[in-house]
Amino acid sequence: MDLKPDERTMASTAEHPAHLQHHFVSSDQQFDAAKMGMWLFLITEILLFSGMFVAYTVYRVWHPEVFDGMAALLDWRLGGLNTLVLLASSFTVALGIHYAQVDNRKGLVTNLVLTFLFACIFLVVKYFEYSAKIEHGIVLGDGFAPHGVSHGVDYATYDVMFAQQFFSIYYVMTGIHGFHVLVGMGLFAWITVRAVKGHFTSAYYTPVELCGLYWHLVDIIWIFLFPLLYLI
Amino acid sequence: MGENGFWLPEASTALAGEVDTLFWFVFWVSTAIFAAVIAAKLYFVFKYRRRSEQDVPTPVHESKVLEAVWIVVPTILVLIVFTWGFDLFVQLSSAPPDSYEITVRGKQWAWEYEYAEGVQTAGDLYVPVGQPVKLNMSSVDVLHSFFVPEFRIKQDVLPNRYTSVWFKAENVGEYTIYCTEYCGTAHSGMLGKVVVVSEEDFAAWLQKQNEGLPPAELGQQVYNTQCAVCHAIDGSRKIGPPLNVFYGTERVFTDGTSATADDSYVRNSILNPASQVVEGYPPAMPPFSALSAQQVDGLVAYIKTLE
Amino acid sequence: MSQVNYLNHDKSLKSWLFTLDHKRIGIMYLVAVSLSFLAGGILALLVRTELLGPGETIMSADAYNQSFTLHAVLMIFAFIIPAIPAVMGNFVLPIQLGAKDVAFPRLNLASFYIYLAGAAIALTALVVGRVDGGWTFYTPYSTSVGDGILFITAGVFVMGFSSILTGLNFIVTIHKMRAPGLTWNRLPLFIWSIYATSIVQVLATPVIGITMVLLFLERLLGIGIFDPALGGDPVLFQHFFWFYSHPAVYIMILPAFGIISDLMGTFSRQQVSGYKFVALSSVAIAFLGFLVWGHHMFVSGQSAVSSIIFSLITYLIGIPTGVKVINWVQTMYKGSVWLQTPMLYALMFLFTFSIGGFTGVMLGVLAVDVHLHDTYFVVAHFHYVMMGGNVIAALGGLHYWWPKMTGKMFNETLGRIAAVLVFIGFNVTFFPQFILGTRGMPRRYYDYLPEFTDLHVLSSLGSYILGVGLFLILGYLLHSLFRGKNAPANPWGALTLEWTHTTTPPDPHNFHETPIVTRGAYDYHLAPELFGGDGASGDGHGEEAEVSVPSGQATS
Amino acid sequence: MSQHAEHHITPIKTLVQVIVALFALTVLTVVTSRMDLGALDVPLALAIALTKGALVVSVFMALKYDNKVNAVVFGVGALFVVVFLVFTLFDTAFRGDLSSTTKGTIMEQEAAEEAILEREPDASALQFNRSNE
Repeated sequence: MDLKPDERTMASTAEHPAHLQHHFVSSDQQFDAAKMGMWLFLITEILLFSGMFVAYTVYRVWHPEVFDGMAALLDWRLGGLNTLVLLASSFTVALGIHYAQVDNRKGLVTNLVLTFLFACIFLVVKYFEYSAKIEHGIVLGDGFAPHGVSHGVDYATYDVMFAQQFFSIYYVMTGIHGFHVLVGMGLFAWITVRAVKGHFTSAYYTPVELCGLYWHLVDIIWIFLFPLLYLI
Repeated sequence: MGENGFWLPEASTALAGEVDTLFWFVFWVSTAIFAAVIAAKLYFVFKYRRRSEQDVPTPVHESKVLEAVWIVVPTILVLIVFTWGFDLFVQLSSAPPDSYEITVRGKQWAWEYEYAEGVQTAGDLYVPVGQPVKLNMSSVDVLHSFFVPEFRIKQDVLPNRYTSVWFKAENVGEYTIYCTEYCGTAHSGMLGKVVVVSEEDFAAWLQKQNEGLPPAELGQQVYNTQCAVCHAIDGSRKIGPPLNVFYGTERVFTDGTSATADDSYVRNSILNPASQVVEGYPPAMPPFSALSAQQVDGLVAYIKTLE
Repeated sequence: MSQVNYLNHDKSLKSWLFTLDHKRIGIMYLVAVSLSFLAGGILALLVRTELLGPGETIMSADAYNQSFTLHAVLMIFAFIIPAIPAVMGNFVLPIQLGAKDVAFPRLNLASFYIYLAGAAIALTALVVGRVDGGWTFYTPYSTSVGDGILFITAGVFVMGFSSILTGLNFIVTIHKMRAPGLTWNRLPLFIWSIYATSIVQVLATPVIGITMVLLFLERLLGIGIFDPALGGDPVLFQHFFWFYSHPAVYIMILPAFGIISDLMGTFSRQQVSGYKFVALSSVAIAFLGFLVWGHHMFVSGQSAVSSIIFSLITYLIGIPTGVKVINWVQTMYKGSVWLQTPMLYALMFLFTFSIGGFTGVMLGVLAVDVHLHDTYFVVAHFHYVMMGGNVIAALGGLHYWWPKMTGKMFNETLGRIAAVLVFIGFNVTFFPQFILGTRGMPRRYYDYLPEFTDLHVLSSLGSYILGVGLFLILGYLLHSLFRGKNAPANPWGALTLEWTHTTTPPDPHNFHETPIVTRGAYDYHLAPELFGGDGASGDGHGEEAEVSVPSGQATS
Repeated sequence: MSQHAEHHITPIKTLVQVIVALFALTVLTVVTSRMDLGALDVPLALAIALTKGALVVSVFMALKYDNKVNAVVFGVGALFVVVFLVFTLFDTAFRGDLSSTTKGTIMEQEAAEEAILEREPDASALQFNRSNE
């Protein structure tokens, strides 16, 4: 009747692998639970962004001409480049998981490193985009006052009513997205180290899978941000 | 149907009476169902109370029919109530086209009113009895809400946007206006009164508001409410010409004629603007024949004071 | 009490602060949430005392405005939302499922500390500056006063994370960790309701997150999304706010439905009437709850089209809720109704929550709402739903699970006296507010016209009775910890796993071996052992449930 | 571990096909937005974005091969974004539908009045302005 705790756990750990936590019955249960948890987390992310998409739509419906005009200030070449970069990084993550599943550690590590690098490129491009705007008085909040001329664009002509709404939405959306990219880079640095140490096998690669799911979502958000902000 | 008094204040518009009828319908149906549920509850508690530990309950077969009744009957009831409430809501929201319009401004922490006749007041809102009154409302600072319990009307007042509410008071009397959207320290002090007076008293009240002032000040009030949209007084061009630089000058009209701007010219421009359109301006001004003689005199006096 | 249980297996402070045990986390939540309730309650008593007479009674207008605001913020974000899911859900849910813990124990501990951090940030607002205007933070008022709002929004944002993580954890736990044989149709209704609640938490809370971020930026930088002075739209803020805050009402009330279902079934010794309907309607209400937020905005200046749509859907959600009440009453039919303290709360709930529900229907009627909106009628309505619904159910649940949590029985006589005091105090406090509201008394008023004085005095007196009742509960529960009788494994003769398959208090790992479930949560006709009356004390280790009733309470 | 045998392993070939499609769609959306398609602009861009999103979700995130519960979770999340959007638009797109007050913001009305002034630059009418300078 009075089993000591360790006896009890011993009884059940007999054939348990190291990664299996005591309250799960099997690795599969643990993997499925983790993955479902991640999907639930992802929809909270989607709903977090949904607020911004709603704000965007409402103001766009009210002031279509303003939103149309303002998109011209965003460089579609840089936005397009970043889209390709993020898509490529999604691809490398998916490849990485593939290699984890077939126990190819080198393939996994290479692809994780590539993903990390793509994320860096994305943020560097973003940095140049931001600084070009801030220089001309297109900032988030109080100081908003477009001015100056560069590349034949007279920024002052963009100082119209409701232009601020567009750029507030632009900054908050891309800012929160950029923050997610930053977090993703942290995650990839962490799992790359673990992958190098050989923590992941075809039997256990849950963290890679979960970080991958997260990263794809960051990609999907951008897939929508790009046309909404830069193109239409 | 219940009596007003204990639950609801006096209903002072016809529409308020109709809202009350709906209120009492929902109230009594709810009370009846509530009483039945509580009675059943108490009866079951007593009838099936546990008498001993060995008390074995009888398994019950659920009746699908009963379950369906619980769903269908309330659905029908609420659809009736919805339709009824919807109909009244549309009436509450649509002011009759012949409404007498008053501009209302909410600000921390007072109500201000502006009448078409150029009268500006604050606090108490004078309205004629038996006449639909529409309030066009906006706020100069934060959200407010215009609430008159006896009229069963309420509408939030927003900054940078107009909202409206209307009522047709049936009885002469005074009714409290509350602000019902939290607006800061003195939110609970942001009260006012709707003073409903007879048609004649209302006209007299308006008259008195205007008369009480020297002509130039009355004119300034009228200018602020009626003219300022199109005419500047700092020499700048709006839709119409500015009013501070022309008195006594020679005016050239679109038909090629010209005249000196004197009292009668000003009067004519207000009451019959189309007859003398100044060159370079669109013939956009409507005749302001609703202004009283005092108001027009006031305007003339006011324009003379401008430089 | 010689056996090893979750309370005594390691008594160090560290073992509590870093515990991954869902039961200990639940107890820590209980302490934190109770403190929030205490603080919010004291503020409520101050507010009611101020309203004893028109004009200044005990505090200035600014102090009053801040008091009711903090009362609301504390009660809603720091108390009601975590109260049932985080306390009782954490403690009971894994055991009812036959699991050793929730799916993600570390996340569970993290969400507790995130909650504490959020509450601490929100309370910083007290020190830093004024926060008034109520828990709704309507712009542009909220963006135009005091820096306190920055802390409150940050605090709410952080507490939201805690809520999301708890909900996520429970959904996965319910999906993936049920014991063998515990099919969806056999789940206790408490689990069903926590499941529905968790869905709302996961779907709605992120939106308050982004709303708080935008509000924070609007106040800090002026981004022009919500501030009309910059071309923003204050009504849009209200949409954002209520997209979360209306479903949040269901975060508050759905777990209460679950507790009431468990109590009605257990204390009537009867299958809960319409089990499937009650279970599935919880989930349906969770989803429909997202489609009605605009009924808070009938007079806000939103379009009439949306008012009409929101009003219609509001009725649709009222129906399943109403049918649930009828089901609970029907559950007693031909049962064996045992009037112990937890059951008294369940019966009280049927009374107060029904009033809350019916007045909710009145508020959903478009034309009637125009008159009642933002008056004391609304105040009374949501206190009947939140307090008369959630808090009364939480008290019932606390009394029900207290023996399991602490291993001690509370004093039944005092329990009943307190229940009566709470019932009387509650109704005397809030019923007069319905009348105040229909007569036109607006809410959030520091001062009022003399004709409202009598009803306000009555309401304040009621609040004191309510206060006495609640302090009495606190007193005898604390007393029972030290002087209470030891509780048997299954004092109430319930059929769910936390009573039948584990000791009191539970083992650190909940079960010695994974239970195998062979009957539904309320299948009393499959549990003849309950009615033998042999009085033997169950140890909770057996496959067969053994039940006893403490001798002092057998006759009632 | 034998349990993992059932995990779906997406072939590299499929992954490559998808990334190629994604790149192509990106080019397509840029190209179509550069040509002025009028009313089609927005729906087309959204349709392309949705297609790209669907590809990423179903193949890269392997939702197509995953436990159905996760697909339901994702679907519900997406559904509620639509609910949020549509129900908010019920208000914002119909603001002021029953009241006969002006529908836009006061700010816009004032701007419109100013715009009328700017549209009347008639030299002979500028005498008043000049006299003021």
